[in-house]
Amino acid sequence: MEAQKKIQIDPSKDALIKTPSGAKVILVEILKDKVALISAIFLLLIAAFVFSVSIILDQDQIVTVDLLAIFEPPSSEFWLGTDHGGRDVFGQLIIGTRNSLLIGIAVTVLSGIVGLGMGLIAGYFGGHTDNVVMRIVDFFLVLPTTMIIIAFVAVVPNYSLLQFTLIMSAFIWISMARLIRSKALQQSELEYIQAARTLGTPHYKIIFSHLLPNLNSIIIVNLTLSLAANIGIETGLSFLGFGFPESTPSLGTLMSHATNPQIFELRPWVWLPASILVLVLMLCINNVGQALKRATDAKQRRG
Amino acid sequence: MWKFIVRRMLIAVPQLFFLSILVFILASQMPGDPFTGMIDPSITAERLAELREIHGLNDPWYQQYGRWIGNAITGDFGQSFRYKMDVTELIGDRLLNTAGLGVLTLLFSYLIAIPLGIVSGRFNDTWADRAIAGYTYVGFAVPSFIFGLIALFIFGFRLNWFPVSGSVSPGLVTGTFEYYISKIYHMTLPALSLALITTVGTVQYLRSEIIDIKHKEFILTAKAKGASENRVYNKHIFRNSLLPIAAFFGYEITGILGGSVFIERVFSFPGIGDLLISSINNRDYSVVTALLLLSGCLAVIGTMLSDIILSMVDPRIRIK
Amino acid sequence: MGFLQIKDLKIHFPIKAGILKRTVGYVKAVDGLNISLEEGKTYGLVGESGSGKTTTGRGIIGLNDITSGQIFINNKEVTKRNIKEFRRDVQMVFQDPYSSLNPKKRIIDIVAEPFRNFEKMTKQEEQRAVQELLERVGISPDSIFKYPHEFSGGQRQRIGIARAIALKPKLIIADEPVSALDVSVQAQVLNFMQDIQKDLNLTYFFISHDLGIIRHICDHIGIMYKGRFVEEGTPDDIFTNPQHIYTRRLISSIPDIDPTKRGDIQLIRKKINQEYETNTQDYFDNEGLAYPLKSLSPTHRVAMPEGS
Amino acid sequence: ACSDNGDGGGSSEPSGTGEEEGSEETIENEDGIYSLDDFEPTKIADGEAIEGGTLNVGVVASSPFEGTLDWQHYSISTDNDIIQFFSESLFTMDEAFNITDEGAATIDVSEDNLTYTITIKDNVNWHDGEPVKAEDFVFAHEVIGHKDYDGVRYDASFRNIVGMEEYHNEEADDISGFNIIDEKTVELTFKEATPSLMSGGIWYYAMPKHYFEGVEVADMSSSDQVRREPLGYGPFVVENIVPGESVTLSKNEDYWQGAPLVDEVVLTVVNPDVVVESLKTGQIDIVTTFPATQFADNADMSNVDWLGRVSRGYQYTGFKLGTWDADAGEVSYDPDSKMANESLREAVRLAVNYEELGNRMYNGLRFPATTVIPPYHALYHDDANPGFDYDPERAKELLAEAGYEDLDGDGFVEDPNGEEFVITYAARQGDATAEAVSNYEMQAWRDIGLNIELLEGSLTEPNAFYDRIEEDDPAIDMYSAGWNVGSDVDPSGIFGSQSMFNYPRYTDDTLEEILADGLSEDAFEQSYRQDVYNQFQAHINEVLPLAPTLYQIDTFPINNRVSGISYEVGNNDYGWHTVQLNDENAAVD
Amino acid sequence: MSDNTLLQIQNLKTSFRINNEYYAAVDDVTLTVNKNEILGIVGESGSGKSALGFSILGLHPKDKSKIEGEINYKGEDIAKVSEARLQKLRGGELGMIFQDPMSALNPLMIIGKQLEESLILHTNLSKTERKNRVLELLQQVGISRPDVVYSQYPHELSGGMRQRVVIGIAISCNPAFLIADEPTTALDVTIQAQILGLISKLKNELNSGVILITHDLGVVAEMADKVAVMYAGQIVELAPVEELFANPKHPYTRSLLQSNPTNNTAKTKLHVIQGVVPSLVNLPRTGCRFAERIPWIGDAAHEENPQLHEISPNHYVRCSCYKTFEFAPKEEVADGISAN
Ligand SMILES: Nc1ncnc2c1ncn2[C@@H]1O[C@H](COP(=O)(O)OP(=O)(O)OP(=O)(O)O)[C@@H](O)[C@H]1O
Ligand SMILES: Nc1ncnc2c1ncn2[C@@H]1O[C@H](COP(=O)(O)OP(=O)(O)OP(=O)(O)O)[C@@H](O)[C@H]1O
Ligand SMILES: [Mg+2]
Ligand SMILES: [Mg+2]
Repeated sequence: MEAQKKIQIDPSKDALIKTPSGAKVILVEILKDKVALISAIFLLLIAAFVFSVSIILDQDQIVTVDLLAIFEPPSSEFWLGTDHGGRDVFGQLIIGTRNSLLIGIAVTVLSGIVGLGMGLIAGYFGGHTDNVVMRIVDFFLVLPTTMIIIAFVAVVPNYSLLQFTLIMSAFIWISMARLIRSKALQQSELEYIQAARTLGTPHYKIIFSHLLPNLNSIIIVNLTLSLAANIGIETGLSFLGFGFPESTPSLGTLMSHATNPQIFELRPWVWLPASILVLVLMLCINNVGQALKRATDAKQRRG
Repeated sequence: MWKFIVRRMLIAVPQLFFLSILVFILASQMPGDPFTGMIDPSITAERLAELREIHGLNDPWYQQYGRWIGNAITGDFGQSFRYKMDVTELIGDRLLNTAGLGVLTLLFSYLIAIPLGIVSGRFNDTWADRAIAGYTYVGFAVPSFIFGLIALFIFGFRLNWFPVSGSVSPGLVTGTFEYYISKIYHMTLPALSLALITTVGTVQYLRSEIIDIKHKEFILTAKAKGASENRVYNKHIFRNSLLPIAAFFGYEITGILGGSVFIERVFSFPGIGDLLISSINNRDYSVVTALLLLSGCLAVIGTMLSDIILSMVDPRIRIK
Repeated sequence: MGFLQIKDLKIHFPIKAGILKRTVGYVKAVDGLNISLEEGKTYGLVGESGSGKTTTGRGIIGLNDITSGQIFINNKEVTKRNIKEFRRDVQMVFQDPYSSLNPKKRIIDIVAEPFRNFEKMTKQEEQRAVQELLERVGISPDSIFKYPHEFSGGQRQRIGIARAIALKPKLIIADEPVSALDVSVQAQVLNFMQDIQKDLNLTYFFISHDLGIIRHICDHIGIMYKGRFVEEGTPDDIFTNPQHIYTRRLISSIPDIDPTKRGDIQLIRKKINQEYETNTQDYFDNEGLAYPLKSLSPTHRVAMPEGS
Repeated sequence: ACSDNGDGGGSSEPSGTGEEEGSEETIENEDGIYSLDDFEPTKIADGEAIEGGTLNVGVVASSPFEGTLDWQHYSISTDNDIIQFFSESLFTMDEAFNITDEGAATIDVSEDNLTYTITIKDNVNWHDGEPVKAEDFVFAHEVIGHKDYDGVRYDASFRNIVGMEEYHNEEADDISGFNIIDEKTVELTFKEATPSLMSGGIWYYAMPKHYFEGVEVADMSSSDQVRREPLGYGPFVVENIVPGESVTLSKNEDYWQGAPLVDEVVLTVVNPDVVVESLKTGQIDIVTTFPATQFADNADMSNVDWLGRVSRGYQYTGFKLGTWDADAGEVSYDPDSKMANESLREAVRLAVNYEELGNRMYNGLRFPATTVIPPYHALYHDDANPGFDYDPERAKELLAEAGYEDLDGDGFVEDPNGEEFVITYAARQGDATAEAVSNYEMQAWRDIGLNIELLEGSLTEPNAFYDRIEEDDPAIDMYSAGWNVGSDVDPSGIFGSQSMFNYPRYTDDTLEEILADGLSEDAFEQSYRQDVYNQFQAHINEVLPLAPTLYQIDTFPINNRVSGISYEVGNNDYGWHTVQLNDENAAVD
Repeated sequence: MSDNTLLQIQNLKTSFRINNEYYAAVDDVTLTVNKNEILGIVGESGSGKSALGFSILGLHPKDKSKIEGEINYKGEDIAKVSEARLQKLRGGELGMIFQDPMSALNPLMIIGKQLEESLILHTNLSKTERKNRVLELLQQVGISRPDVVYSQYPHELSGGMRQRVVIGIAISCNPAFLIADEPTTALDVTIQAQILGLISKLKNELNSGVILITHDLGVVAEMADKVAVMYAGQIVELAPVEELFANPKHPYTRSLLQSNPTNNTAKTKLHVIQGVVPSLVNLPRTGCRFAERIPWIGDAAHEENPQLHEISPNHYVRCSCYKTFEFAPKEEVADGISAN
């Protein structure tokens, strides 16, 4: 015997939980959370700086080998010194950060779109559709992801940012799909979705104009958090020797120089700034993400 | 219970089948073959062709696959081109090392994660929670190899507390007590480095789980019974929040396998992660395919284990 | 023949199990219902939780696939294929005024949704139509750009009703439309529903577990138990002359608003419970299900074994 | 030729061999740039040796050793590094890589240079006490020539043995070219005489036949006899193997040159990334190879002495000038190919300042290569050949003379037909410097007006690289690679028209003639042969199918407590028995 | 305070911190509960019923709430005692029954253990004694096979059975005082009837005082000895049950009764209260809180600072507006629903 569904109405509780747009709550919540606010500002500054400076910077110039300047320590000419090719680390850091941000964003967006699509379809239609999607997801779940990715990277010809993004996204969409599916399933149980169906609204419209907006905040939070993960995603591969060529600087490439003992101990300026930057970026994005999470989860909201 | 396990295994069969095809195609698509690296002007083209023919490398992939899967089912994964020994034997040694590393890692990671998660969840939004959150973010952000390298240089070389490479001291006879002690000693530092990373997820999960359960109505019931704060935590919250962690145990296997690739490299630890990378570099297909398939199996077993544990600890989905 | 005619409606949900998720059995959520309802009238469906009320309602509007049986509206059979035709004629009002309105949409978008699906209207026409509807349900037409959370539960429920009547439907299925509301708000909504019923000559299929409300609003009542009817009749038939033990038990369980009658009620309850326990087999078959209905009067039918 | 794996290039993995007495050397260098003159190859035994002791050897490798511990079967240099401690060659060689009489066996050559009589010394015994017999030497050949043999050693020089092909094709049960005289003596007859026979054309090793009793040839490489309990007659006896990681050996009291001075040798695999740390802390005394890029930073390490010698490898820039005709089994040179112009190739070589590159990136441990026979072959390397000077102006002139001129003013030359001229350059991934090196080269080429592009914009993964070079991928016009030379100087394997490893796919009549001449009857005369190879070096520098770019110096750190060790070129007497320790504990930095 | 008095609440005010300001959800509540007496508390959602119940047991989070006034339980002001003392009382002398039987039970603990917990905390019984007591309790709340249920998990029980268990927990230490917060809202009417029967039976057996919180007037009519009607955090009317139903005074009480369809068998229009229940932050803090919902009677009818008046023995009404209150004419009511 199931419990009778008696939903207690409490206007005041209601007013607390469901404010007009997620955006406003999010804004308020971030403004309230000093750490998140500082993080967000910092992030924007870094991104703005990196993107604007990298337009001015001559990328060819930066990746040009200069044998007269190998392993220069930081100086007024080379703010962060040079690497084993005499290349300016600072310039590489700027372009590397830009590239890593681009990778992070691209992987996040791409895997987000695929995951979202699959999740929405599975969650909304349920039944057999859900079954099929979940079998695919199950299959990906048992893949030894790291290992397969490495194997993949070894196979792909013409390996570059684009290929990397595609390979990564191919494995990362799973978690998004799972999350969205479960949330979509929950939402589909809700009566407004049923209502739309009884009103004769076509499926695609229900999905896009009813379901999607209500998953907004979850999606945003999730994308933010996975952005943090994706920014550093290529570091590991770089370490294993499956990273990008040095002519494509990335934070991972810079960091992976740490494996070289003469750089790790004696020339920390090559790898340390990138490592710190990755750390800072991730912390900032995480802080923002956590604030967003709190904003969307009334229970944890501060204040 | 048995029915459940059998059912899970049956589901795993097609998964592993797909995985094997994927893996095999991947391997066969890799540029070069085991003989590409063998550049020796005194070997003639004919000899190379002969060797390629002997190893069946000239057949189309599906024929090679058919042969391979046929043997694989009987447990024969062929020979490693490079190591010239049976893949099963080759992997066997390494697998034991990685397994040991994994177990130790899990142990460390739970030893670290559970107290941290509990403190962080119970006293959420206090300074302790914030400090722990800081640690988890850093752990999340710093790639495992940087962690490993730093640990290696500090504890291995500067302080000389731990051995810096290998899985066992030279000269010890397999099976002796010293041998095992030495093994564990060699695993400690890599395991600790890996654990520092894997801990992060568990801490965060435990924290949010505890915060979640804190707000459940049955906690109110417990309080209404007159249970003290401590009792509420010990009897109701921890237990309830630890169970899903226990159930994650199986899933950790995949994570640790992935992490081992990096850590084994850093510590020159002869495990399967390290073997995978060198086999990919050497185009040692039979090893690559066997390893990927093996990790797939481990992942399947892991998820199955998780399901079983979950179903054992959670009465709501208990298997009849 | 009535406006809404349901013949031997069965809705079964498969229970899946085993490796291949084979169907091992069925939940017979609705198991052979016959309903006939005239235009402009209200049919009330009561029963305990899980007895299949919601499933019936959803079956009529096409949210659940029907296993067998037929549904006629205005003497035309509703099938899966022509369900679109009936979309305009049949609408639904939901239980939860909170979850039945999309929190991310403005009132105008919510109420205009059926127009957008079925009618080509300009923005102005649409806005005017929505405002008219809102006015009709007693909500200020100025509020079209507000969001659902800015309304109280009762107001929301009325917005839901506005949406349901937008296309001038003939039949409205109301699944527990007021059970989530406080008594005072309940009253608003119930009054209002009665008002528009008259205005628009609506037919209601009203689902509730609250016998008080059912009695108040319905012309005909069906008592459901495990997917079947145990008794069917007018409010008078049911409340003054309940025949089936289950009905009697249900009615006796309603707390009376008069504290002075406490003692009597306890006694009646006790008696009925005793009878319920001792004489079950007189009212239920071996599987614990209700017998087929037998007519006692033109309006009143009860599930009794043959020959009793 | 026996151990000539292609190697080098961006990767700095020189493989070292041998040792004997020498003198001490400390590296102090003002400008931080080193040259061969800064190193001695030998550290002679000095000081009071302690009784016994353990020598810790770091086997430098980024992954575990393979463990195919048998001369006949191993294929990777780390295994080689290990085998030498317990098993050794029957023969010693001089600096010209000619077999001498000091080894465990002596060799006599017949008048016609076709028959060789090998006599194993009496006191040479396997570790299990069995004498090393003539049949063990024959057995090694029977294994390698067996049709089931899965190693890579069965090559042209084996087929040159009388009766070998019949044996390989199972037409004969034994190899008729062998004639066992007595237990310790055997005659070996070849089909064709070449001067190469005495410098690498003969298999150096014996295989304990009694020990492999009952093991099928096909199973040998995975047998315990090879992997777990290998048997040799060298200075040390294998005690324990931790697969892939370490090998412990104890001294062979019965060693034919007398018992070694140290009691125990422990070989441990050390990752190149931690070699320096392991040396500093004294965890290892010596290493098998030392990563070149790490030398300069650690030249002043106080607890080691640095030995060094020229490496057997050289780097080169190769030009794709034709294709491999698999049916004919020879290269097909295409005189119309993109890089066919000799001046163009010369300009490419002249444009890059390899001296600067070597000094800056490798602190002089790499230096400009002059010819394709490195100084490792001291006897044949033509010191007089000046090679190429860095001369970008001359390079531009050459281009202009050949008709490569910048017509559209974009800074890059067009080809003589006025068409746009873009060169695709392939280079391998390797150590940390690999990419910087190719970038540097490409910048230099651009500076002389060549429009050069890196293949697919990045360094190529080594396997893919060789795959594409081998298959003459038309996308590649020019590439950079390296060769390690073997003990036999004959370069036919790389330059011969019938060699698949002739990657440039270049040949001409003169070249073919010279190569044939180097193996002719006359070439048994050393000076004649030297002459031929001087011609060869000059010819290659002229036609330049591949342009030698860098030679390298191998360095060897030796802990202060160790002496009596030599890395002299040509020496293959693994006389580890003379190594001594002067202290119980290794010196620490 | 007579011997018979169990609980006496004086001017209780419970406030919650929202955006760093405190808002009173329970305001100026004064009431008494005697032994073997059920006090029913009715009111619409958000009127502060639960907040009142939680305040008595001190279950509100300390950092986010504030309690003022007195809660005298057997002469001890339990609003001011230490947490340790409260823990002693809770589950021992003071029992509480929650609304939703599913979520009120720990899903991972067997029923027996959950029942046993209070016994461990409040009695010195041995292990076997405790088990016997638990089985006895299960029997007492009408569970037919206690030994089976003992080792079952909550999800294996039906809603009605779970609610019985929740009640069993509340009465395990024979509490002198019981708070039942909407114990039957989640249940079907037939089961509701059983559970209500059970509660009054137990009350009689244990001779305890009960506060029964509900929004259902019928439940109150059936169960309570006296009734407090709450509106916007305040008690607006308090009277013995017969008196209240026979002679309701406060406009709110009267409106509630009027709008109940059970009361309206004639199928006429139901009564509607104009406007909405104000939210906690928008609550009028001065004057009669119900005034804005009965605007037609005019401001003059209300007290400036409304207090509870004892208008007849034991019949208290807040604000003098009851005196002039009349139901509005029909049109006004129609107007009422178009508010906003
Ligand atoms: N989609 C479904 N799949 C499987 N079983 C279902 C489904 N929907 C409903 N059921 C089952 O059908 C039966 C009838 O459910 P229904 O929701 O119609 O009951 P109800 O009378 O509306 O109950 P309530 O008063 O709780 O709303 C229940 O046993 C329920 O579990
Ligand atoms: N912990 C809390 N923090 C902030 N506000 C609260 C808290 N608990 C209750 N409130 C508010 O106090 C007011 C009274 O709530 P309470 O739960 O007592 O109402 P209720 O009468 O029990 O209603 P219901 O019938 O819905 O249970 C509501 O406005 C509610 O939002
Ligand atoms: Mg229902
Ligand atoms: Mg409440």
